[in-house]
Amino acid sequence: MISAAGIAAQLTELALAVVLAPLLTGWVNQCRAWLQNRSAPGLLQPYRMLAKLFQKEVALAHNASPMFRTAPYLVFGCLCVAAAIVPTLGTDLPLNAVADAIALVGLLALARMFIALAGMDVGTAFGSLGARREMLVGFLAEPALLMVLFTASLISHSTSLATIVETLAHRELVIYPSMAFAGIAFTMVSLAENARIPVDNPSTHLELTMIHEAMVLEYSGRHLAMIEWAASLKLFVYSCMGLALFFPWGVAEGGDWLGIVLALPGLFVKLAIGGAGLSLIETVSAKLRIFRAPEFLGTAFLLAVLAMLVHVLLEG
Amino acid sequence: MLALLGSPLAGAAVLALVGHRDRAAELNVAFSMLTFLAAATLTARVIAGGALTVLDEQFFVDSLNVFLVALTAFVGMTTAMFSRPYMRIERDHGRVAAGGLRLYHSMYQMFTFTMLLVLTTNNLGIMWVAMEAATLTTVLLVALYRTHASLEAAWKYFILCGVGIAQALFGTMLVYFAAEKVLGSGTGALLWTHLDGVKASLEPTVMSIAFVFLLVGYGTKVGLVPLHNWLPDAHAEGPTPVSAVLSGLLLNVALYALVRCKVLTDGALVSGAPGERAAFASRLLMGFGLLSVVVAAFFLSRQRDVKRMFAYSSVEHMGLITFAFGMGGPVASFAGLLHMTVHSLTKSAIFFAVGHASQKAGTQIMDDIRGLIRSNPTVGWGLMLGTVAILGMPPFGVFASEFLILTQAIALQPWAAPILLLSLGVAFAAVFGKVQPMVFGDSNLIRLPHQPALVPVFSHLAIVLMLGLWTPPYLADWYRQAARLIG
Amino acid sequence: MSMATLMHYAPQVINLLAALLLLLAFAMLAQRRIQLLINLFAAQGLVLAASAALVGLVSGQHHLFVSAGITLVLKVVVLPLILHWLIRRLNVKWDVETLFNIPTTMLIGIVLVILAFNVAQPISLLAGTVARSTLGIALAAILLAFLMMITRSKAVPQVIGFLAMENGLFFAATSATYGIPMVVEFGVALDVLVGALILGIFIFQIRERFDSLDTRHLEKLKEQ
Amino acid sequence: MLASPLHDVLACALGWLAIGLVGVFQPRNFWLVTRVLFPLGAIIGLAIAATALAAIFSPPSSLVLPLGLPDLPFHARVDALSCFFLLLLGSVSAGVSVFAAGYFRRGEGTPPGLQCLYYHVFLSSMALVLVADDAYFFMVVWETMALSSFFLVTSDHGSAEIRRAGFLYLLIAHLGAIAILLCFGALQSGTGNYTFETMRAVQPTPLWATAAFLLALVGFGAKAGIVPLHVWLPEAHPAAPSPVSALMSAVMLKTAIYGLLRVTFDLIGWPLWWWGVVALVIGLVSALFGIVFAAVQTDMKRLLAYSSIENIGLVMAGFGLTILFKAFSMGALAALALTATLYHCLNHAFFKSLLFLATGSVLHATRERSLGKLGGLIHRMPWVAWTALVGTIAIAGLPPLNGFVSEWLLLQAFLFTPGLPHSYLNMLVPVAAAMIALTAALSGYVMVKFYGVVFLGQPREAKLAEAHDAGIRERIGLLWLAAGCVVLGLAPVAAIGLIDPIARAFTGHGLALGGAAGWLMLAPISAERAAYSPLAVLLMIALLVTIAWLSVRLFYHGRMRRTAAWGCGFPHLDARMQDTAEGFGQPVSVVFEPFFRVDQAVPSPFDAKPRYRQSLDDRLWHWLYLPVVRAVDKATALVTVLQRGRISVYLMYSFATLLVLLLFVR
Repeated sequence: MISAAGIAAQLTELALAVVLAPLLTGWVNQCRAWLQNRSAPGLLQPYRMLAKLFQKEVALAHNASPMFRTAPYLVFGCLCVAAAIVPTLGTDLPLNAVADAIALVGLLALARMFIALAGMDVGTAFGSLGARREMLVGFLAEPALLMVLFTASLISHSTSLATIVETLAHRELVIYPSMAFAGIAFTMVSLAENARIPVDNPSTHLELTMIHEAMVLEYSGRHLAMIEWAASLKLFVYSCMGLALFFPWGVAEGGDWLGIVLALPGLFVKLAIGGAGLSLIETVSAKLRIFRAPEFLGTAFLLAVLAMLVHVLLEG
Repeated sequence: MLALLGSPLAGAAVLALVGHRDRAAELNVAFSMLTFLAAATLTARVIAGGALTVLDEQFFVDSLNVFLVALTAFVGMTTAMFSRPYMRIERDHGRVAAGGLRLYHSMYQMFTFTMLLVLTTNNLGIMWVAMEAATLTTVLLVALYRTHASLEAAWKYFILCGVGIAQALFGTMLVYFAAEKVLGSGTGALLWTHLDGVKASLEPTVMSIAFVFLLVGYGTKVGLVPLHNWLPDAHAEGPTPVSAVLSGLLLNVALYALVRCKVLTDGALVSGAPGERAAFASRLLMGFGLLSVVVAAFFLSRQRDVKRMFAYSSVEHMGLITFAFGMGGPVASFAGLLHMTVHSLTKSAIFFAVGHASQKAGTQIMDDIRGLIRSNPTVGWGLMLGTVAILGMPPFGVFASEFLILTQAIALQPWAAPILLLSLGVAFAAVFGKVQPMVFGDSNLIRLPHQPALVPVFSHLAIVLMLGLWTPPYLADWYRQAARLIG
Repeated sequence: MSMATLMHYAPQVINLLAALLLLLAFAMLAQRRIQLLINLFAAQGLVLAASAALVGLVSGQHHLFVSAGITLVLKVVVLPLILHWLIRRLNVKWDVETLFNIPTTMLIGIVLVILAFNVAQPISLLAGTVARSTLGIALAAILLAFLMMITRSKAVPQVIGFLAMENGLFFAATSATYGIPMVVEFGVALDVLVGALILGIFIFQIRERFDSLDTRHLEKLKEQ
Repeated sequence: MLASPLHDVLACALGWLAIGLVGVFQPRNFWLVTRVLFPLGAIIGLAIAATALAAIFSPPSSLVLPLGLPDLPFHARVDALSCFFLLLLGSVSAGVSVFAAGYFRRGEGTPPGLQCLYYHVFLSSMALVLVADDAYFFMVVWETMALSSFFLVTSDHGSAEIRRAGFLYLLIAHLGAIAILLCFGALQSGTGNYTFETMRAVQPTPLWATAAFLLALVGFGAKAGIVPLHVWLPEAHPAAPSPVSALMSAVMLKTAIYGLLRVTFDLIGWPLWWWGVVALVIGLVSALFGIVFAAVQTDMKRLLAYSSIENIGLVMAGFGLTILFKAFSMGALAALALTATLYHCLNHAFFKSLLFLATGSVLHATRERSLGKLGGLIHRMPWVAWTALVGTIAIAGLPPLNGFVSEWLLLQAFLFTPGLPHSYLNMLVPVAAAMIALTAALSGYVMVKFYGVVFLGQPREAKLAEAHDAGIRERIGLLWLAAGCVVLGLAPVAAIGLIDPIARAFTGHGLALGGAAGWLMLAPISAERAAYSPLAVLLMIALLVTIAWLSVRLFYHGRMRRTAAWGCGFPHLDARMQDTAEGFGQPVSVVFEPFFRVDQAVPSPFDAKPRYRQSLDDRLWHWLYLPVVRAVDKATALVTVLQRGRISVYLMYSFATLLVLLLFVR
C-alpha cells in the first residue's frame, strides 16, 4: 500500500526535479568550462536565462498553428511525469505503480514527438531538418534505452523502476556483467538524447550541424523557456535514470522517512559526479558528422542487446 | 420422350425449308422451347417414377441422363435465344450469307437432336452413330463463316474427331464382342440396360482393351489432353452460339458416353480381375483428367483470342470432371455431375457475353477489347461475373463442385490435390489477368444495332449462383441417384 | 460344293481374305499415286464385302449379306467414284507426298502389326467365331490406316485413310462378332456416307480458299 | 433481439446484404445511398458490436443453416473469439460507414449504388467469416470477402495502375485461399467431414497438424500481408477509396488473424513449439520490413499500408509468442501474449481506420495523395488534423493512447520469456524484443513524417489553400474512431476483460486483473512486476501542463506578437525549402540500405536542369515473385509445343496415346 512517506517522497522528488534540473545543466556547463579552461558562467545561469525568456514577449510566426503553442507545455508536462517516475529518493512512489520503465520510455518518446511536430509546424527549412534529425536520433536511441531498461528488468524480474532499484540496491550485492554493457550503452544513449557531443552540440548555432537547436529555432519567449526547462529536465531524468540503474545505493526502501531524508544528500553527490563526468566526456570527444550518428547509436543499440544476451547467457 | 427427340428433328426439317426468312430465328427459339418443355415433362416423369425405357428398350432414361437431357434442352433453349440477335448482327455485318443462316438454324436443331439421341439411346451402337452425327453437324456449323480459319478449324475438327471416334467404334465392337458371350448375339448385346445387368460377367481383358479404345475415341470429343487439339480451334472459329453449345453441351455429352462405358468396364474389372487392375479405368480417367487440367492451365496464359482462351478453360474443366469421375465414390461423382451442370451453364453464359463483346469490338483479340463496363455494363458484368464464376470463386456453384472435388482429392488422392490447386491458381492468374482489362478501364467499343440478349447470360449465372449457395433437395437427390449409378 | 466342304474351307478363305486386307493396307501405305490409292481402297472394300458375305454364309447370320451388300455399293462403287470424280474435278494428279520416306513408314507399319497381334491375342482366344484370328488383322488395318493419315500431308489421301480405317473397323465387326446389329450398321454406313460427302465439300472449299489441298497450309491456328 | 446472439449476427449480416441490394437497384440515387443506406449500415455495425459485446461472455452457440452443400450445410457458431472480432468489425465499421456516407461524391468512378453493394457485401462477408463453422461456408464467405473488396479496390478502374493493383490483390488472395482450402483438407484428418466441429474433435497427427499450420500461415498470411506475401498490400490499399482502405486495413487483415487463431488454437488445439518460432520470426521480419518501407514512402496511403504490414507483424509476433508459451504449457504467459495480440488487433483497427479516413478527407479536399504536394493542412482542416493527431500518437505507440497499451503488453510478454526450456529460444527473445523496440521507435519516426508533412508546415502547393474541412458525417466518423483510440488507451482493463474469455478458452488462464487498483491499473501478472495506468498518466500530464500554463500566465504574462518566421534570419523562405517526404525518409533509407533495391540518378555539376531521381524498390519482388512469374512463363512456352497447328502431329498424339495405352493394358 502507498504510504504517506511515499507520497511525500513522490512530491519531493517531483519538486526537486523541476527545481533542480536547470541547476544540473548549470553545473555541467560550469564543469565543462573549467575543463576547457574557460571562465565559467555562474551555476545559476540557466535560471537567469529562464527568467529572461519568461519575461520576453513571444514572437510567433504567422504560420504557427495551435500545435506549436501547446507543444512546449506538453513536452514539459511529459518530462515532469517522467521525472516523477524515476526513483531518486525512495522506492515507494505512488506513480511507480502508474507507469513503469516502458511507460517512461514512452513518455520520453511522446515528448520527442511533440517537439518534432512543433519543429515542423512553421515550415522552415531548419525546423523540419531538425525534426528529422531528432527523430533519427530518437528511433535509434529509444530502442537502445529500452534494451538497457530491459536488461535491468530481466535481472529484477520486473519492469517497475521501483522494483528494479530495490532489487539492485537492497538485495545482496551481485556483480552483473550485463550491466556493464548496459552502462556503456546507456551513456551513449544519454549523450545522444540530451543533444550532447558527440551527436549534437548544445551550444552551437551553426545551422547545418544543429539538431535540437534547429528544431526549436522558431520558439521565443515563454515557449522557449518551457522548452529549455524541459531540456534540462530531460538531462535530469536521464541522469537520475542512470543513477537508479547503475548506482542505486542510497535510495530509501519503502516508506522510510529517515531513508528519504538521508537519500537527499546522496542524490546531490551522485548528480554532481555524474554531471562532471558528462562534461568530461563532452570535452574529450569531438562532434561526429550527422551521418555518423546512426553508427554511434547503432553501436549503443547493439551493446544494449548484447547486455540482454549476456544476461541470458551468464546470469540466467 | 418422342416429343423430346421429335421436336428438334422436326425443327431441323422445318428450318431447312423455311430458310433464311425473318422468322427463322424465332422458329428456332420456339422449337428449342418445345424441346425444353418435352425435356421438363420427361424429367418430371423420371423424378416421379424412376428410370424408364421406351420403344422396345431402344431408349432409356434414368436419373443420370435425364439430368443431362434437361441441362442440354435448357442450354439449347437459351442459346437459341441468344443466337437470335447474335446471328442477326452477324448477317448485318455480312459475315454470314442467307444460305448460311438456313444451314445454321437447321443444323442447330439437328445438333440438338443428335445430342439428345446420344443421351437417351439405350444402344451403345446408336450412341456412337449419334455422336458421329453430332460431329458432322457441328463441323458444318464451325465452318459456317467459310473463312480460312474456320475452314481450317473445321477440317481439323472433323479429321481428329472422326479418327478418334472411329476408335470408339472399335471399342464399342469389343464391348459387343464381350457381351455376346453372355447375352448372345443380337441387338440386346449392345443395350446398356442389359449390359449393366451382366457387367460383372463380362470378360475383363476384352473390356479393358475396349475401354482404351473408347477412352481415346470419346476422350477426343471430351477434349482430354493430348487429344484436345481440335477443341480450341473449333471453339474460336465457329459462331459464338456454336462455341457455347460445343463447350457447354457437346463436351458433357461425350463425357457422358465415356462415363457409361466406364461403369461397364469397372463392373467387369472389379469382379473379374485381380486387385491392381480393378481400378484400371479410374486410373486412366484420373491421369487424363489431371494432365488436362495442368496442361490447359498453362495454355491459358498464352492466349490472345478470347474464345480460344475459354476453350482451353473448357479443357481444364473437363479434365477436372474426368478426374472426379475417375476418383469415383458417391461424393466425387456427385461433384462431377454438379460441375458438369455449373460448367456448362457458366461457360455458355461466358460465351454469350463474349459473343456480344467481340461483336462490339469487331474482334476476338482480347487486347483490342477494352472497358466493356463503360460501353455496355450488362455485357461487362456478365463477362466479369461469368469469369469469376468459372475460375471457381465463391459464391458461385463452380466453387461448390470444385470444393467437393478437391476435398475428395485430398481424402482419396492426396498427391493430386496440390497439383490441381496450383493449376487452378495458374488458370486464375491467366484468365483473370486478361479479362479484367477487357471489362474495366476506358472503353473503345461501339454500340450495336440490335439489343443483345442478356436474359440467357444472367439466368445462367443466377442458377449457378444459387447452386453455390443452395442445392435444391430434389436436385441433390437426383445427383445422388446419378452418382450411385456411376459408382 | 457342299456345306461341309464350305465349312471346312471357309475359315481358311477368311484368313486368306484377312491377309489380303492387310496386304492391301500395306500397299496403300506404300502407294504414292493417288488414283492407285483409290483403287486399292476399292479393292479393300471388295475384300471386305467378300469376307462379310462368307462369314455370313458360314455362320448363318444372314444380315451379314446385307452388310456385304452395303459395303459393296458404298465402298467399292460409290465412294471410289466420288473420289475419282473429285480428283478429276480438282485436277489433282500429283504424287502423294509423305512425311517420312516409304521404307520407314513400312517399318513402323510392321511394328504396328506386331503390336496389334499382341493386343488382339487374348481377345482372339475367346472368340468363338470362324474368323477368330482375324481380329488382330483388323486392328492392324486400323492402325495402318491411322499411320497413313499421319504420314500423308494432302487432304485427299487423308480422307482415303479415314475411309480405310472405317474398312478396318468393319472388318473387325464382321470377323470378330458376326457383325454388329443392323440398326447400328445402317447408322454407321449413313454416317460414313454423309461424312464422306461433307469431306468432299470441304475439300472443294479448302481448294477454293487456299488454292491448295496441302494440309500444311492449314497450320495457321496454333499457339505462338 | 432474436433468439440468440448468433441469430442477431446473421440478421445483421443479412441486413447489410439487403442494404447492398437496395443500392444496386438504385445505382444512381445518390441521396438514397449516402443519406439512408450508409448510415443504416453504420447502425447495423453498432448493432453487431452491441450483440457481440453482450455475447462475449456467454457460452458458444451454434446453428445449421438450410443453405450450402447438400451434405455440408452452412454451419455457424459464435464463441468468444468470434464475438471479439465481431465487436471489432461492428465498432470500426460503424465509424467508417458514417464517414463513407459523407465521403462518396457524385460522379466519381463507379455509381454510388454499386459501391454501396460492394461495400455492404464486403461487410457482410466479413461478419460471416467470423461466424462460419465449416470449411465450405468459411471458404465461400472468405472468397466473397476477397471478391467484394477487389471490386471496391478497382472502383476507380480507369487507371491501369489500379487495375494492376486489384489483379495482384485478387490473385494473391486466391492463392491464399487455395492454401487455406488445403489446410482444411489437412485438418479433417481423413474423416471427410469438413465441419469445424469435427476438426476440433479429431486430433491430427503432428505431421498433418504441421502441414495444416504452415498452410494456414501461408493462406491467412497472404491475406494479412506478412512478408513475403505482402506485395499486394501497398498496391491495393492505396488504390481503394479511403473508407475501403480503412476497412481493409482495419478489419479485413484482422479476419486473417482470426483465421490463424481459429486454426491454431481451436481447430488444431495443441500447437508445436517451433511453429511459434516460425510465426515470431515472420512477424518480426514483417514488422521491421513494413515500418522501414513505410518510412521511405512518398504516398500517404502507401505509407499507411506499409505501416499495416508492420502492425500485422507485431500481431504475428504476439501470436508466435502465444504458441511458444502454450506449447510449453506456460498458461499465464500464453494468456498475456494472446491478450497483447488481440489487443493490438483491436487497436490497429481503430487507429489505422482513423488515419485512412483522415487521408481520405485530405484526398478529397486536395485531390492529392503524394506527400510531396501537401502540407499545412492543420490550418485548413482542423477537424481532420486534430483527430488524425490522435491516430498518429496511437499508432506511434505512445502513452497514453491505445497503441502503447498493446505494445506494452507485448513487451511484457517478451520480458517474461526467459525460462523457456530451449536455450536457443532464450537467446532469440532479447533479439526479438530489440526488434520490436526498434520497430516501435521507427513507427514514431514514420508518424512524425506522416503528420508533419501532411498537416504541418506550409502548404507545398497553391491549390491547398482551397482545401476544405471534412463534412459533418465525415467528422462523426473520425471522432468515433478517435474516441475509440482514446477509450482503448485509457481503459485497457475493461477492454482486456473482453479478451479474457478467449484467453481462458485457449490457454486455460486469464490475466490477473482483479488487483488492488482494479479497473484503473493494468497489471497483468502482478503490480510488483509491471503496472501501467494510462488514466493516471494522462491526468498527471494534464495536471502538470495546466499548472505550468497557469503559473506562466500568473507569474509572467501572455503577450504575443505575430511575425514572419525567423528561419535563422533567412528572408526568402518558401514552402519548397521544407523537408520533402523523400528527404524525411532519407536517413532511414541510408541506415537500412540493404532492405532496398535502390535506383537513383544523381545529377552532374554541369546539368543545366539538375534533377535528382531516386526510387526504392522491394527486393523481394525481384527475388521471389519475378522468378516465379518467369518460371510459369517458361512452362507455358513449353506447353505451346503441343499446339503447333500441324494436323499430322495432332493425329500422331492421338495415335501415340492409343499405342501407349494398348501397351499399358497388356
